[in-house]
Order: sequence, then C-alpha cells, then structure tokens
Amino acid sequence: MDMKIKIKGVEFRNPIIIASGPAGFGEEFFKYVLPSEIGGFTTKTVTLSPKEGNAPPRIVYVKDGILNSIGLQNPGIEAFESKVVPNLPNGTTRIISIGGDSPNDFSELARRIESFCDMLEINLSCPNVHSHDVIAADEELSKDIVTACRESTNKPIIVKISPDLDVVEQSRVVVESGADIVNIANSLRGAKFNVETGQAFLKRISGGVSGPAFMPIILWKVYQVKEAFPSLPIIGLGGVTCSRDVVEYAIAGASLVGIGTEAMINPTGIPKIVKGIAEFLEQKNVNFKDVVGISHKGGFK
Amino acid sequence: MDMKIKIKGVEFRNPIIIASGPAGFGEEFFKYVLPSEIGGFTTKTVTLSPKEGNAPPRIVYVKDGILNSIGLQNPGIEAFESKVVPNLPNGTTRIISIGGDSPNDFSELARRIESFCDMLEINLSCPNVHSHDVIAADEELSKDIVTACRESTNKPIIVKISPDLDVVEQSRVVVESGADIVNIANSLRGAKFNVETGQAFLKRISGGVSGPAFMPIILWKVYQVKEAFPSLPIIGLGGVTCSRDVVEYAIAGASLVGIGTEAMINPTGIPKIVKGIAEFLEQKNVNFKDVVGISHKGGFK
Amino acid sequence: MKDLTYSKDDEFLLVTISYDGEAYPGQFFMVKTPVGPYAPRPFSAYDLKKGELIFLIKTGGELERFLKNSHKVLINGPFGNPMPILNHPLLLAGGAGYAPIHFYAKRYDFSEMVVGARNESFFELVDVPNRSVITLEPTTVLDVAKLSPLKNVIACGPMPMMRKTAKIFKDRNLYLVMEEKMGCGRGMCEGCAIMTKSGVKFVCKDGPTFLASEVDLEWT
Amino acid sequence: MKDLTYSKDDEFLLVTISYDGEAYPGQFFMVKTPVGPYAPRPFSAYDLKKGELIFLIKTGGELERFLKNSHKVLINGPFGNPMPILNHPLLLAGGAGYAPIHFYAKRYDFSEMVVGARNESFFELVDVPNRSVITLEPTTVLDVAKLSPLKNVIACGPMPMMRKTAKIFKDRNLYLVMEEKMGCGRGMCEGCAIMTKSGVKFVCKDGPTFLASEVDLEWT
Ligand SMILES: Cc1cc2nc3c(=O)[nH]c(=O)nc-3n(C[C@H](O)[C@H](O)[C@H](O)COP(=O)(O)OP(=O)(O)OC[C@H]3O[C@@H](n4cnc5c(N)ncnc54)[C@H](O)[C@@H]3O)c2cc1C
Ligand SMILES: Cc1cc2nc3c(=O)[nH]c(=O)nc-3n(C[C@H](O)[C@H](O)[C@H](O)COP(=O)(O)OP(=O)(O)OC[C@H]3O[C@@H](n4cnc5c(N)ncnc54)[C@H](O)[C@@H]3O)c2cc1C
Ligand SMILES: Cc1cc2nc3c(=O)[nH]c(=O)nc-3n(C[C@H](O)[C@H](O)[C@H](O)COP(=O)(O)O)c2cc1C
Ligand SMILES: Cc1cc2nc3c(=O)[nH]c(=O)nc-3n(C[C@H](O)[C@H](O)[C@H](O)COP(=O)(O)O)c2cc1C
Ligand code: FES
Ligand code: FES
Repeated sequence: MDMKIKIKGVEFRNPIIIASGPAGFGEEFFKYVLPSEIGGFTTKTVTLSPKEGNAPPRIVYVKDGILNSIGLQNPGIEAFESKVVPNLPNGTTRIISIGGDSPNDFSELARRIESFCDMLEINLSCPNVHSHDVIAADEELSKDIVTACRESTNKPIIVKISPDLDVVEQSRVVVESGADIVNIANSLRGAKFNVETGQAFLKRISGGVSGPAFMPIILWKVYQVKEAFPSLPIIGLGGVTCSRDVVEYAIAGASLVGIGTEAMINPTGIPKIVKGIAEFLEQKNVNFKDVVGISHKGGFK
Repeated sequence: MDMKIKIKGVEFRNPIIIASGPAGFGEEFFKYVLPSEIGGFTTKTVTLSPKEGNAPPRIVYVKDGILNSIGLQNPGIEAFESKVVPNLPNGTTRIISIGGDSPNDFSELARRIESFCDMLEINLSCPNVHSHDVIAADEELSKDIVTACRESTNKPIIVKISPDLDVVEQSRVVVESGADIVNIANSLRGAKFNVETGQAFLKRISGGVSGPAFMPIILWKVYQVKEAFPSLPIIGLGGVTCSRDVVEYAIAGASLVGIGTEAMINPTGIPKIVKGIAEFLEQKNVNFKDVVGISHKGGFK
Repeated sequence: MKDLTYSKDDEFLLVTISYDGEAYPGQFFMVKTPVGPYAPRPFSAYDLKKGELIFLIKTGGELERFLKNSHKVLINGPFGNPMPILNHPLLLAGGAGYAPIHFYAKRYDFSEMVVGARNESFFELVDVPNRSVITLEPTTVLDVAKLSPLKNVIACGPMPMMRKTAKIFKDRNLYLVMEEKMGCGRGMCEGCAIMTKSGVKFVCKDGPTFLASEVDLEWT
Repeated sequence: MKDLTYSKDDEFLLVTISYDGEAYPGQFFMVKTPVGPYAPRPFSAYDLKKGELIFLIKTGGELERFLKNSHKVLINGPFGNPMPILNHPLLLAGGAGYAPIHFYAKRYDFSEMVVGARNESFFELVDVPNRSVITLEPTTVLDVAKLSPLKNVIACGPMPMMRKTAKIFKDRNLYLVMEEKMGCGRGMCEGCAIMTKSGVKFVCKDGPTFLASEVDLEWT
C-alpha cells in the first residue's frame, strides 16, 4: 500500500514530519536517521536576530513527558544562511520554521528562506518567548503576519498554532490570511513547582509540555479542525511514540504527523515507526491518504 | 504545624477535598476512608431530573490517566433528597455539586440542597453532557447561573470552571457574579481513536481526561488565577496522587486541593496523602495556609 | 509475581501470583504493577488454589508490557458478585472469556462445557476439564452449543458471541458474564455501565454476571 | 540489570549493568527502563570494568522507582566529552558528584582527592582509593581542599559547592564537571544550556567538563 501524501504540489514520501525544535537543525539527528526515511524535516525556529534563549533549567521532567523552556535559542538568519543551510538535509521535504514579533520580521524571513525550503512554517505559538501570551492569542497580529508572509513567498505556508487557545478559530484566521496547512500544535503550557524552595522550577514559571501524556488532548483538537475545515491539510503533532499513534492522528484528520520529543529521545526509533505504518496499511489494505479523516466518515468499512 | 483552612466561615480540617464524580455519592468511598480524615467531600453532580448518562464505553485508558464519558448519570434531585442525603458523610465539609442547563435549574437546585450542604459547587464545565460546548463557554449564561444561585442561597458558592477555556476570564465572570471560590478545574477535553475500526472509542468522540499526566497544565492555570485574583480562594484539582502534588498546588496558589481519579483508583491511599502533608509542614516548619500562593511571594524564606 | 506463561502464539498469558485471600468464580481483581499502568485493569479470577491466584490475559495491551518487566503485581479485590451456582449448567467460553468459566468449572458441578479459541496454542496454555468440547476457528462455540438441550447456561466471551448466544438461547435460563472498561471497580464512578430492563446497572457492582433476558446488548 | 546496592541510609545506590562498550571518565549515559520514565535521565559513568558499567545514583527521583521494579535497564551513550587528563590533579567530589571523579581516579593518576558526604553510609557504599580524604558534614570538602597547593583541580558536586570552589580556586587551573537537566543528551535540543564567556554552550555536547574560568555560574 501507499504512504505518500501530496499537499500543494509537494510530495511527502511518508506522513512523518520531524517537528521544529527537539531535533535542532538536523546535523546531529541525521546521524541516526536518513533523510530518505522520513516525510519531512522541520528546522528549529529561526529568527532575524540571534537569540540567546532562556536561562536554565530549560528542561523539567513531568509524567510521560517533559516541560521545556528553551526560548527559541538560534543564531539568527544570517548565521543560519551561512552555517546551517549548507548542512540542511537533502532527500526529504525541508520545512523551515520562522519566528519573530512583527509582520515585517516574518515576511523578511519568508523572503530570505524562500530558496532553501520546500515549505515554511510560521511559528505563532511558542510558549517560551513573549512576556505575555503567544502571538496566536492576538488575532489581528496573526492575520497580518500570515498575510505578509503570503505576499512575500510562493512556497506553501504552514502555520503552527497554539493548543491553549481555540484551534478552530485560529485555523479560520490563518486560512483566511493565506495559510495552506495548519500544524496542531505547539506544546501546551504547563508548570511545575519545587516543594523545597516554594518556587516554580522554570524562571519564566510556565513552559511547554510535550510527550505522550498530552496526545489525547491534541487528537481532539485535530478532530475538531478537520470537522470544521474538511479540505484543510493538517499536521497532527503531539505525543507520538509509535506507528499506532500516527494512525490515530490520521483517523482524527491529520494528513501529516509530526514527531518532536520522541525524535529527540529516541531518533533511531523513527524508521521503526514508519515501518509500522506500512505494516498497518498492508493489514488494512488501505492507502495512508484514505485513512486521513476516516473517523469523520464513519470509520473503516 | 497546622493544616486547617478557613474559607467564608467554613473550616476545613485539611486541604483535601474529594472531587465530584469519581467517588460517587460517597457510600462506597467511606468504607475506605473516614469523613474525619479529609477536608471535604464533593458529591457526584446532581441535576433536577434523573439522567441516564452516556452509552458505553464510558472509560478509555490513556497514558497516566483516563478518558471518561460518564455524562452526569444521577437519580435527579428528588431521589437525591430521599435516598442520598440520609447517607451523606458527617464530620467533613459537605459540598454538593449541581448541574443543569438554565439559571432556573441551578437556582432551584441551590434552594433545595441548601439545608444539606456546607457549600455548593456549580458545575459549569462537564465535558460530557451538552451537544456543543460546556456552559462556561457562554459568558452570559455563566453569569446568569451564578447570579441566580447567589440570590437563592446563603451558602458559600464554588464554581467549577473549564481547563479548556481562559481560566482568568472565567474566574472574573463568576467572581463578579457572586462566586466565593473557583475550582480549577474539570477534566480536560480529549479523545482517542480505535485504529481497528477507524472510529473514536467514545460515542461522543471526545470526553474528559484526568489523572497525573495533566497536572502540569492545571498547575499553571491555578498560578495564573492566583496571580490575577490574589485573594480569591482556589481549589486546585487535577492529577494529584501524593502529598508532594498537594504542596505543589498550594505553592501555585490553591487553598484547597481536590482529588478525583486517584480517590477512585486507590481510596485507601488518601489518609497517607494527608499524613504526608503533615510531615512536610513539620519539616518546613510552616502552616498550610502560609504555603498557599507562596510562589507569588518568591518562595519559602 | 510467581509466574508468567505465554501461549505458543503469544496471544494469551497466564499470570500466577501468591494470594492468601478468598475469591469466587465470577469475581474479578483490579490489576496493575508498581510501575504502571496508572489505572488498574479488571481481570477475572481464572483459578485460585493453595495460595495461588491465576489470571488468563489476552496480550497486546498496556498492562502486559508492565507485567513483563516488573518484579511485582499489585491486585485489589476481589470485586463483583460470584456467579450463580446452577443445576446441570452448560458453560460456554470464548478466548479470554474462559477465565471465569474455568474457575466455575473447577469449583462447581457442570454438565457440559464448550470452549472456543482461534487455534490450538490456547489449549496448550489452559487446562480444560473432562466433559468439555473445544472448538477451533472457523468452528464456533455456538455451532456446537446450539445442539445442547440444557436449560441452564452461562456464557462469557467477546460481545458478538454474547449477542449470538442471547439470540439462540433466548428461551433458556441464560447468564452472561459481562465486561465493560472500569474506573473504580467498586461501584463509585459509574464507569462500567450496561443497560438493563431496570435501567443502567454497573458491571462491577451489580454484575459481572447478568441474566441475558435482563440486559440490552445493543446499548453497548 | 546485574545489581542494585543501596547505602545504609538509602540516600544513594549503585546500579551495575552488563555493558560491552567503552566509556571514558566524564562521559555519561541516558538511563531509563522499559517501563519508564518516558524521558531518560543522564548519569555519569562511575566505573567500567570487565563488561560491567556502574552508576552512582542519588535516590528519591522517579528513575529510582522504576529501577527498583524493573528487570531491565536501558542505556544510551556514552555521550559527552571525556574529562581532560591533568598532571598531579586535586580531585574534589561531593555526593553523587563523586561518580565521574571516582571513574577518573580509577583510570588516571592523581595526587590528592577529597570526597564529601552527609554521613558514613555513603562511604560504606562507594570505594575510595588511597591518597584520599573523606569529609563528613559539617566539615566540607573545601575546608580540607583549600589547604592543598595543587595547581590542577577537577571538581564535581552540588552547585553551591561548585560556586565556592570556583571562588576559592579562581587562580588555579580548575575544571568543573557541570550538570544540567537534559532532553536529548546529544546536542540537538538546546536543553542543557550553560552560559560561558563565548556564549551559551551545552553540557552534553560541549561538556560536561568546563574550565571554571569560562563558565558563568550565576546564570544558572
Ligand atoms: C469484569 C471483567 C473481567 C475481565 N476479565 C478478563 C480476563 O480474565 N482476561 C482478559 O484478557 N481480559 C479481561 N477483561 C478485559 C480487560 O479488563 C481489558 O481488556 C483490559 O483493558 C485490558 O487492559 P490492557 O492494559 O491489557 O489493554 P489496553 O492497553 O487497555 O488495550 C486493550 C486492547 O486494546 C488495544 N488497543 C489499544 N489502543 C488501541 C487503539 N488506539 N486502537 C485499537 N486498539 C487499541 C490493545 O492492543 C489491546 O488489545 C475483563 C474485563 C472485565 C470488566
Ligand atoms: C552529565 C550529567 C551527569 C550526571 N550524573 C549523575 C550521577 O552520576 N549521579 C546522580 O545521582 N545524578 C547525576 N546527574 C543528575 C541526574 O541526571 C538528575 O538528578 C536526574 O534528573 C535524576 O533523575 P531522577 O528520575 O532520579 O529524579 P527526578 O524524578 O527527576 O527528581 C530529581 C530530584 O528532584 C526531586 N523532586 C522531584 N519533584 C520535585 C518537586 N516537585 N519539588 C521538589 N523536589 C522534587 C526528587 O525528589 C529528586 O531528588 C547527572 C546529570 C548530568 C547532566
Ligand atoms: C526541546 C523542545 C524544543 C522545541 N522547540 C520548538 C521550536 O523551536 N519551534 C517550534 O515551533 N516548536 C518547538 N517545540 C515544540 C515541538 O515542535 C512540538 O510542537 C511539541 O513538542 C509537541 O510535540 P511532541 O509531543 O511530539 O514533542 C519544541 C519542543 C521541545 C520539547
Ligand atoms: C469518572 C469521573 C467522573 C466525573 N464526574 C464528575 C461530575 O459528576 N461532576 C464534576 O464536576 N466533575 C466530574 N469529574 C471531574 C473530576 O471531578 C475532576 O475535575 C477531574 O477528574 C480532574 O481531577 P483528577 O485528575 O484528580 O481526577 C469526573 C471525573 C471522572 C474521572
Ligand atoms: S468501575 Fe466504577 S462503577 Fe463500575
Ligand atoms: S540535552 Fe539536548 S542539547 Fe544537551
């Protein structure tokens, strides 16, 4: 059976997308996995100026997941162009994730990365950078950012939204502004407190929680968005650790499925996940694209 | 040291409140735990008319938690008065949880339970009953319900809000309408899909997820509400399994701490949790009430 | 844990643990290990003898992963009501549904028993008493059982088998050992609902054994 | 897993596992078990000999609960850079920070070593080579170490001890074995950041051993 997925003219060999962040810019990750084994790779979010990231601790362990406060540390677009781009993977769909504060930040980044990427991902939902809420909480700003990017690139645009806000509303806003795909979702906001000190473990109090614990929450959000926008391609992202999880996301409505924390913890396990999807499709005698959103049509025949 | 907490004239022996639902009306639960061992007991939500609840399955297992779709099954207020009330626990704070659709439903329930309860809890956030969203998503309706209850009872009012919506906004609305305490929160919405059938496990697709996996998310919500309303008493509820979890909630801002799923799975463990809190307070040489919200004041000295 | 034995095809396993208490056929225990899963899972007693309690478990679930790796098993119970003791009963079991039926057959008299499974490795794992018929796919338990004239029947197996049994034996004194996912196992949480003629009942508190004529097998 | 040995006061344990590979002092492994925790935890090699790898672990964490109950341990590594091999070094260790220091002392020459712990049961668990001083609270490692004239120093211990060491030995050739919570352990996730004179570095990729004069111990 067939695992291929074609979206806006871009063909993905299989539905597995490595999510932005946990696998960095790929240099280390691709020592464990071949680009030809995955559907796509998303770079760590890059911003115009270099970013130092947050003060440690940046990782806190929680049940069946982690709480992170990285803070988008990255070398900025200039160093990205000169040092990262030459090492980007060949042979898989390249998605470059961009971050910033204003529509100008984003549209300039969109222009500058256009020639290096197959798709770009607008990160409106990092829980670890702004002093108040994520960009996605500001509907006008979100619109302006997506519109500005739409005007400055012809590459397909993914918008990564927040799981802490209404996902249907966010999807509507970004699709109306020109997004081709929504990525559901960034890490959820969470916190953990140190009972010895009486303080939060993280200096910014909250961070983003990710990992298998949170998958049921994101699955429901994917289902809702697919229900509201049946033809919108969705990346389901959150908590995937095995091929069954990938299939669950497809059933709920995801055309592509992201893997973040698991790719970081166990990169060598990724090819096994892909193999498991293939086996499942054989057993069910169905192509992957026909599994996408099948729960909305009553399930398998 | 001292574990007592006094709120609106009601004294709680300790901060542990058994949450509404997982322990039913208490008949079975109090075979394992003495009323005098806990701070308070919240009944399963009762409605005006009897409710049959949802078709099975009502429980789905998820990582470090469960997904439930009970649907507020209950015998209705009349049978509640005649059969449940005589067996309600004595010697602990009695909280009666009420549910319904309209301000009238709630205010009538508030009147009828007034004499049996020490506090009442308005459930605006059950994910398993209405066809669209929870009541808390409707600001006007929420206001009207809390206002109507405020007019029909003198007992302290707890309002249980939804973790899927802005908790600060919900708290503002219910406090302005007369709530004395907010309970943060009901179970989060989640879903799980059956890869064999291609359908959701639950007939209503989504249900409520609860258990230890979700505690970091709720902790952050408690922190935010305490930050916005420093003098508002908060019940922190979600994922508690041990005394350290209780202390974390207090540090984040909760005056009382609810236990749901864990009370259902392991009722005999509850007294151990209380004992653990006492030991912690001794070790730190601090009263429980002084731990409440201590992270907002910079932590322990 | 004393022992963990797999069937040759790895589809079932027997878990033997030390246990001092009592338990009657039809009763179940909530099972987990110190390392997980968080929510314990209900399993019928398959056998209880000389301080040993045995469960018959279908593999592939989360619990199995923990059982395989953990030194200890934690059980809570027994919960639920014992099966009724019937005169000259016909016992019917499919797959893991054999657990309570096996225990019944060990403790009490019965006249006939039919046990079905996918293949022989099931019967190399479990013991089947005399006076029993075993069936292998594509033959079903009911292909054989429908020929029996016995009036008292107890069945436990997958839902499609239960529905068919209820249809074929609708005029007999048929009991079904029901399953439903459980939260508390002790009648508090309203998780294990089934529909009956007298409204919603709970498998853990009111069952797990119900008169077939009482339950609505379509609500599930 | 081959062995799990606790100190008398249960504050520390040694975990011995079979391991065929290599590892150098200062390197660490990501450790978990098949049943959890989900995120592996970094632990320095305490010793490696005859196919046995040993970790020295402070108790009370989530990993310990799984180690106690699981048959197997899963390790990934070695990660990180070996410690530099110094001439006539003074080795300083506090508590679990003794792990890499112990391994160094087993493999390479050193001149003096001071190891501190809360009480004697630590020293009944670990082995301490000759030419070492042990200190028990309230005496600290630094109370003794400050008297040493040695120029080359390597220290590993709790952050307050590291800060103090950096202050007292600011004019020596001091190396610190740093710890920071880790995600990937291999330089991808930017989780284990520390601040240095040349910007943010990562404990897993650039360390764990750093020149004290390079790191900003206040950023943490
Ligand atoms: C009173 C009572 C007695 C019982 N007695 C027995 C008994 O004696 N023996 C027995 O074997 N069972 C028995 N059961 C059933 C048993 O409790 C359940 O099957 C239990 O949930 C198994 O737990 P688990 O952790 O093994 O499996 P789970 O992890 O809960 O999985 C259960 C099954 O679902 C599959 N699954 C998991 N996720 C998905 C997904 N996303 N899509 C599709 N499939 C999925 C798994 O592969 C597995 O086959 C009993 C139930 C009750 C109520
Ligand atoms: C390179 C490197 C090498 C290391 N080598 C070693 C080593 O050799 N030996 C060693 O022991 N450690 C070592 N560490 C540290 C070790 O990785 C961490 O301590 C690790 O997180 C422990 O994991 P755990 O699952 O045991 O504990 P966790 O469950 O992560 O808990 C860690 C500690 O925090 C406490 N805790 C948990 N929750 C709370 C709360 N809410 N409030 C207050 N306290 C809480 C626990 O009681 C415990 O003491 C090393 C770290 C690094 C980076
Ligand atoms: C260490 C870490 C770093 C991350 N950095 C980014 C980032 O730079 N940009 C981004 O859009 N998301 C980032 N994320 C979020 C992930 O891409 C993903 O949305 C989230 O972790 C949920 O998926 P998972 O459960 O598979 O990890 C990061 C997550 C982690 C754990
Ligand atoms: C089986 C079950 C039934 C529940 N029933 C109710 C209910 O009737 N009313 C209510 O307000 N909350 C109900 N809840 C939600 C709990 O009170 C609680 O908010 C939630 O489970 C989170 O807490 P926990 O993680 O400690 O379980 C129910 C939860 C479960 C698991
Ligand atoms: S499992 Fe809770 S009522 Fe049956
Ligand atoms: S742990 Fe991921 S970069 Fe160091």
